Amino acid sequence: MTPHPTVLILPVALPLFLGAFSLLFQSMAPDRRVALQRILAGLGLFANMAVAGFLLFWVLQRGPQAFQLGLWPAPFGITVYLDTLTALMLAMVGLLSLLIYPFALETIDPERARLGFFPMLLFLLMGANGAFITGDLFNLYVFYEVLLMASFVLLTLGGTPSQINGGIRYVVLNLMGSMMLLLGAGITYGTLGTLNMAHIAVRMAEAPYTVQAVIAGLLLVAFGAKAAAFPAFFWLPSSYHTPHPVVTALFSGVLTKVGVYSLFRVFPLFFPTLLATWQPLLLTVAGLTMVIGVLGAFAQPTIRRLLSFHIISQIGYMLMGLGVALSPSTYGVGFGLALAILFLIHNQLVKTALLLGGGAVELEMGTGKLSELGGLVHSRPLQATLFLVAAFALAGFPPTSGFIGKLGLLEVTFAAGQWPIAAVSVFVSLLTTMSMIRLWQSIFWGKPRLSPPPGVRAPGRALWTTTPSAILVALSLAIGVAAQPMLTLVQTAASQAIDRAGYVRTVNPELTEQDRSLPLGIQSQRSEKAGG
Amino acid sequence: MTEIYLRLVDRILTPILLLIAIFLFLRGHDLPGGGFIAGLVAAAAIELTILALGSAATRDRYGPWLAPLLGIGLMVAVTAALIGMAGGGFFLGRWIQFEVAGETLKLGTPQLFDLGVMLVVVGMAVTYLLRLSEAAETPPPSTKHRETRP
Amino acid sequence: MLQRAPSKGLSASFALPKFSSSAHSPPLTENTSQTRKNTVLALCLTVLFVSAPLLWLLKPHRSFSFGWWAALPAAAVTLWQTLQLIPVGQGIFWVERYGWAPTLGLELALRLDGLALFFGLIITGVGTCIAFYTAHYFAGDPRQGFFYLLLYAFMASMLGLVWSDNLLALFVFWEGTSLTSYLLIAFKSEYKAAVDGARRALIVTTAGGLALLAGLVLLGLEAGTFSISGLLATPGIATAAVTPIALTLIFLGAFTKSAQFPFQFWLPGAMAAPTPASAYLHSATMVKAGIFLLARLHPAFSELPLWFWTLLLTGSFTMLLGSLSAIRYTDMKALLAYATVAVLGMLVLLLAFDSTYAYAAFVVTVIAHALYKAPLFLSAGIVDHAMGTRDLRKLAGLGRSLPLLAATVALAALSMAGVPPTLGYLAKELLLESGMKPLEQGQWLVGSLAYGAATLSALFMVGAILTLLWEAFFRRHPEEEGARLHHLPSFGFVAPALLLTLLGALGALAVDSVQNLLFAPAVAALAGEPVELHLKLWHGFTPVFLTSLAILGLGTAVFLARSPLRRLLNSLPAQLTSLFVYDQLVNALYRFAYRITTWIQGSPMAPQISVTLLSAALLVAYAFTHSSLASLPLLDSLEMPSLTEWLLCVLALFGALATIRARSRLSAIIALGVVGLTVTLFFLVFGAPDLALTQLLIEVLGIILLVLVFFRVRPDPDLDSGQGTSWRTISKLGMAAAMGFFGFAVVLINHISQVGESISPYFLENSYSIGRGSNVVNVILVDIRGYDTLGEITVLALAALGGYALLRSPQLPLLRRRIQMARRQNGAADQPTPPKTETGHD
Amino acid sequence: MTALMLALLVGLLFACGTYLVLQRGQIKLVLGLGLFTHAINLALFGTGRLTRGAPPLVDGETVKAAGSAAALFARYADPLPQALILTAIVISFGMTAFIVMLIFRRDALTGSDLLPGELAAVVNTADPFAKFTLRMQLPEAADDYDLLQYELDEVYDYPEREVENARE
Repeated sequence: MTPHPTVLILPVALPLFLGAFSLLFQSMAPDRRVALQRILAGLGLFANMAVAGFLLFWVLQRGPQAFQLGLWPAPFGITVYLDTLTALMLAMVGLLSLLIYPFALETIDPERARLGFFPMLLFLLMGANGAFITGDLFNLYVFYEVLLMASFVLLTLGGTPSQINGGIRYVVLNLMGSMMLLLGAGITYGTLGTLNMAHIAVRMAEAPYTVQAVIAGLLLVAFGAKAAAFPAFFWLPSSYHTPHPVVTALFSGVLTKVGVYSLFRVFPLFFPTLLATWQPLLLTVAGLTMVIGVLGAFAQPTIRRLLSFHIISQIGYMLMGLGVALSPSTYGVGFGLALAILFLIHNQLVKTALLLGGGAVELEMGTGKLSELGGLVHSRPLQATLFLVAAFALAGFPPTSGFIGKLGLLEVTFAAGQWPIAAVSVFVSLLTTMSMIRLWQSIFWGKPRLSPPPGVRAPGRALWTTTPSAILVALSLAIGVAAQPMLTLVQTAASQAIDRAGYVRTVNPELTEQDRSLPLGIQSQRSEKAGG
Repeated sequence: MTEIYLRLVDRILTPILLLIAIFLFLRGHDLPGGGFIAGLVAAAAIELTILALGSAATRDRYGPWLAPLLGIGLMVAVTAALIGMAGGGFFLGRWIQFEVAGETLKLGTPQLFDLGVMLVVVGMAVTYLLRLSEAAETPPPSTKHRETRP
Repeated sequence: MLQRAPSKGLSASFALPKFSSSAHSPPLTENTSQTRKNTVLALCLTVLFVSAPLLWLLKPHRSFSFGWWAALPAAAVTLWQTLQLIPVGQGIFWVERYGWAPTLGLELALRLDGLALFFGLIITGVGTCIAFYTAHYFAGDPRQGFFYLLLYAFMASMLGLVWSDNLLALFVFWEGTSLTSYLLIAFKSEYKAAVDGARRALIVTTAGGLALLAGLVLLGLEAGTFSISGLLATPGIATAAVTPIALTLIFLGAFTKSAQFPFQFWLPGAMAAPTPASAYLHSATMVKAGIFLLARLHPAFSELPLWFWTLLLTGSFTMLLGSLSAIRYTDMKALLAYATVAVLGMLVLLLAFDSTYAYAAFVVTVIAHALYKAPLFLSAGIVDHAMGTRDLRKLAGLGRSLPLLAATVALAALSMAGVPPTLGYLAKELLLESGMKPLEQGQWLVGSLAYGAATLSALFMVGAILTLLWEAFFRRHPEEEGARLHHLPSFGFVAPALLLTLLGALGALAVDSVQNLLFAPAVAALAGEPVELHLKLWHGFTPVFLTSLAILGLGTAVFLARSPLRRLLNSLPAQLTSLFVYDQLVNALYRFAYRITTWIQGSPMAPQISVTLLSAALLVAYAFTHSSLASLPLLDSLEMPSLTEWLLCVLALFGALATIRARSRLSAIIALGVVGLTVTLFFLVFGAPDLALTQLLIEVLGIILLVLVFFRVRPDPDLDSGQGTSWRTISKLGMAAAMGFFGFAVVLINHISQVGESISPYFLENSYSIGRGSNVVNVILVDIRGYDTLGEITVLALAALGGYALLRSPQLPLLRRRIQMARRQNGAADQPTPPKTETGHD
Repeated sequence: MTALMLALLVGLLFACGTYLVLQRGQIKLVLGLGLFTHAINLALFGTGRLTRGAPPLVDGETVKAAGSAAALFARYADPLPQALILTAIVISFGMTAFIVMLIFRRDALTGSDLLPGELAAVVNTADPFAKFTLRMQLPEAADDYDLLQYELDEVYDYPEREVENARE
């Protein structure tokens, strides 16, 4: 049975509805309200995961899907578009938020819960999902803002001085990014006369180089800033260590990845030629992102600061994959993108596991300062094991997902003849290992230096908080061991992502003609349907 | 003196502004106006009350409505969008037409959606204004190192 | 192919190839030699991998005779391998292939040829003894199970490494050995020495591993296959353009793993591992991985000068360095570790050559080393266990209290010193022989280098091992206060060492029967064709034998002169060691990282904003350099602006400048309001009443908001007055100019080129008929693009919630109270004790 | 030419906004962001066709009278950018309000009104690397110091020692 394409909107509508619903009880007694919001959030996250899983299954069966909101025909109304890449991202973000939920239940303080932590989870999810499935450039901007606003609130929830200070930087620098996105969308309309991404893809091919370059430049800065790529990453390390650890873990799996996803979505679709001509630029950005990120991690004194810098560093690998996405090589066009997607998924799993593990330590010991921690391996063997596997996965050791990603990217960059960036990635991989060893050794090895403050519940040992990490680590290992199915999956995703004709055809077959004139011939089926 | 003056303004202007808001809202689909503008005007009306009576009195007057306003607004908007799903499309307009005094009136989900927009705008603006006014009415915690530079 | 003159046939000669078909084609490919396909190799690996957690779960420290059980899986695999000696000797190999990530060329291909079997036998054979020994070493220790877990995981990785027939699978197992050895070295993780040693070992081997990976990928891509046998059979791979780079990278990998100069420094630090682990890692397995890899690739690349000279020079230098350093140390394990470095150098040196002497010497050295070094390490562990120390300065006269152990060590030492008739002697003979070979052929430089290095290093090895033997076991009085005997080791504790020693010492006597069964297949794999060996222990008073005698004599002299030698070596400046260089490098890296991060992240927000904005501006500027200014056809799409519009423009500009120049906050806010107002009017003029209304109302609300907040927020302290303002102002002005250009260009681009017409007419046409509203903007907002509006009001609602949360968050006094409470509760924990530096021995 | 004028105006607003944003002091930051918003709105406005004085209010008869969509488009202002700008205005209002609230909160917490870079040097959490000399310049804020000190505990005071720790 084919479901109605309206289900495509569920990843947005469901969290929004439940979030809005849980805001209805603002005048209720705080404790009861929080209890209700917890349940609603759990419900929403679970339902979202179910929907995302279903969508992934569906798209693998039936190929890409598109849906016109309000049945306004394609270039005029807003399109939502689902292909394997989108569905994978929906599923990953759904999974991460679902796994973070029990951790949040266990560790979030009543104050933050009262200030609306749980509805905000739903709104963040809505923003991310909306940014994933949209097929309209301006709509992408809107959902970026939803995501951003939800993240602002989550970041500053609780309002401690460090949160506020990090928050201001985060907000202002991200606003610069979304400003560029807005301008990019505006210019796209101004020059191409349309906002629908399929339509843009059609018309962008005819646009002169200058127009392409301006739009691409603006979008690159916008998405790059969101992804914390090289010159625009400052917001991340100044803010990620400040909120509650759950929030950091969630952010690491969602926020920067939305930026990376947008790059993956937009560049092969709009600028296939620029991917070749701008390859040096992209690879330089990728290399610098890697190096700066990992060097930053070297100098960090606390768990979450260190891990935050690693987020940046790993983004560089994904950009490297994007840089060689369309390079011809023995592996075929698009293989670089496939591996970048694989790396993205790997990074989401592993980074979240690390931040959850580190967050549990931080919550339990009352500090994340490496020089004060030590010797936890004996009291928390399970937690230590999970952290170790995740750390080595991040450093790219076999048999984890990190190895497959690293190996594949190395092969594909070598095959594309991009030796310098491959060398940089190898070097950064070494630095990552050094840094992860340092992190692991200072937390878990050596003599115990600090005993946990009295009266603190030990989240590190609770079932609710270790299970999510365990699942994440197990998934990472599973990808590493059963690599071929995953490779096939991301290859499908990449081949759909670079298939511009397929995208356009799915959105509206009549757009494929090279239209300089208004596509007014496309009359709406809406006029008949909407007649009631 | 100024207070009485403000009270008077509040008594007269606030209802007028609220009426204008409703008017702008209703005509919004055909003429300049609509949910945003109406919401902003309504917020301005409430701000006037805050200025005139202070935040506590304003809270007394609108209090029970304000807290869940955002939720209600969002719910209304989402519901309006979801109703459209019955016809096979998110945001699909559904309309009811009827004749009142010779005029064709049409009510539809877009207008319901617009109502949601208006409620959210009012809710947002008033949350800020009310809270900030409250804060402004209490003295800051420590004024010791307040600097005198203009 | 290989140059092979018929030798004068003293210790080795060649037989005719057994398979006539293999005379001219490489016989190692599956086409020519027989293969057997089954899952038995994978099964063996699985057995070892599964035993690891199984042994851990069995909680071995509770049972007394666990050693037998623990040795069982390794013994079984050894037994199976022993049974394969005959078929493999006949050129019948096991080959198995399992897909892993075939797209990436990664598959679990296993292939049991002579070399793999030879190394595999050593790995599991020594492993069996180690597993047995471990039960005694860790008797009653609850961490015994965990040690077995790591030990078996390591053993399985090592076995997988030598068995794999895929470059990437080999790398996977390679990294597996790195990881497990990291955990093994840091097994006593409370000790700083263990943790530091482990980290250094992992970092060095990972660095090499990554270089190796890059090299393997390059080779694989060049050859078009990642299969090792396929690679070796690829014609022209040795002369490909990429090969020198790939080989250099692979050398890096092999040399770091096998502790070649200048990477040998991690090996002594790795001695912090529990003794069974050190014995296993450094006699038979981990350090041999690099050697094994070189041996694997030898048939394809040995003709290259790069290969020859790199291996020759690195090997001989490492050999000298290791043997010279060994004598310096009084820690038994450190001494043995440096002796290991020397042997590893020897093996690398041997791999440089292309002669059957060298191959035979290589093979015999590998096994001889495994059979004497493992017992020596194990004995060091027993001494440590029994005496509580393994420092030679505190030991003496153990020969009397531990006679069996003393005999074991003495036998092993004889083998290490190369006294006939041990395997060590045979190995040394062959080594010298292969050094003699170039001399005979007139290659004086190479020959004298190899021969000289071999002689010198052998001599110092004799001195070192005699030192150990004498000082620990036979002299009467220790140099310092002697350690006391805690308890006698049981026979089971010593038995594994004794068994290995006996094999090593007496194995040479059975060389005739062993050589073609065990050595020949391995040599064949090295040579690339089947070989028959004729090794003999005794072949007259050749120059080589005389050199051997001289070595023993001079070695004794070195032993006698050990004290001044030690003093001399200890007086060398520490700056010369590669450990120092490494530490300096890492320090410099940290310092550099710290500085660059400070510079990047420590900056105030303004430069960070500038960078973000500037990157956009630069990209736009770049785009404009690619447009010809002649193509501006659309600029005059609208006629000249009217006076009102000019006025509005000027007013907006005035407002903006006033915002900058305003002296007080209120005036600045009002000036911003003026700008907003002109924007409103602008909208009104150009037919956007909805926009104008919204803008106006938002402006009003915004001003109220700003006034409310900034009425209360304390003003900025005057920070700008003072240093360096002029430069800052200039940079700000520059940024402003750049962004001004950016804005200008961004608007202009709309008019430079328009591809296709706007979709807007559709809205004008259909908003009334379909959307049922004549205000097109409103119809777009609530219907056509209502989804956008939905997102937008969500943003508003979230902003409201966020603002509410910020105002409702706990205020300062409350936070302060809490912090104080937390402090009081923590009390002592607030002041962390400074980390002490422990010097850990096991 | 009107387009050129608009471009000029947008450029100048951007320039002024940038200058303000780069100044120290949070009010200037907010005002600069306000100028940015105006600049962007005008830039978006410039992406459509500028039509003087004909708001896009089109009912059924007008559509019929005009005959074609192109004719309508020639006469009326472009409605799409207007809708986009409306959305953008409202969103940026929400953002500005939130930033203002952050500043308000920070003021309530720390009692000082420095820019993040400087404040971080005092509170030193967003910025472990900022120079510590600034702390000396603000003796008046001493009563908030136990809070600040708490935050300082989280990060390091002695960079050199931290390098050592990092090496460990």
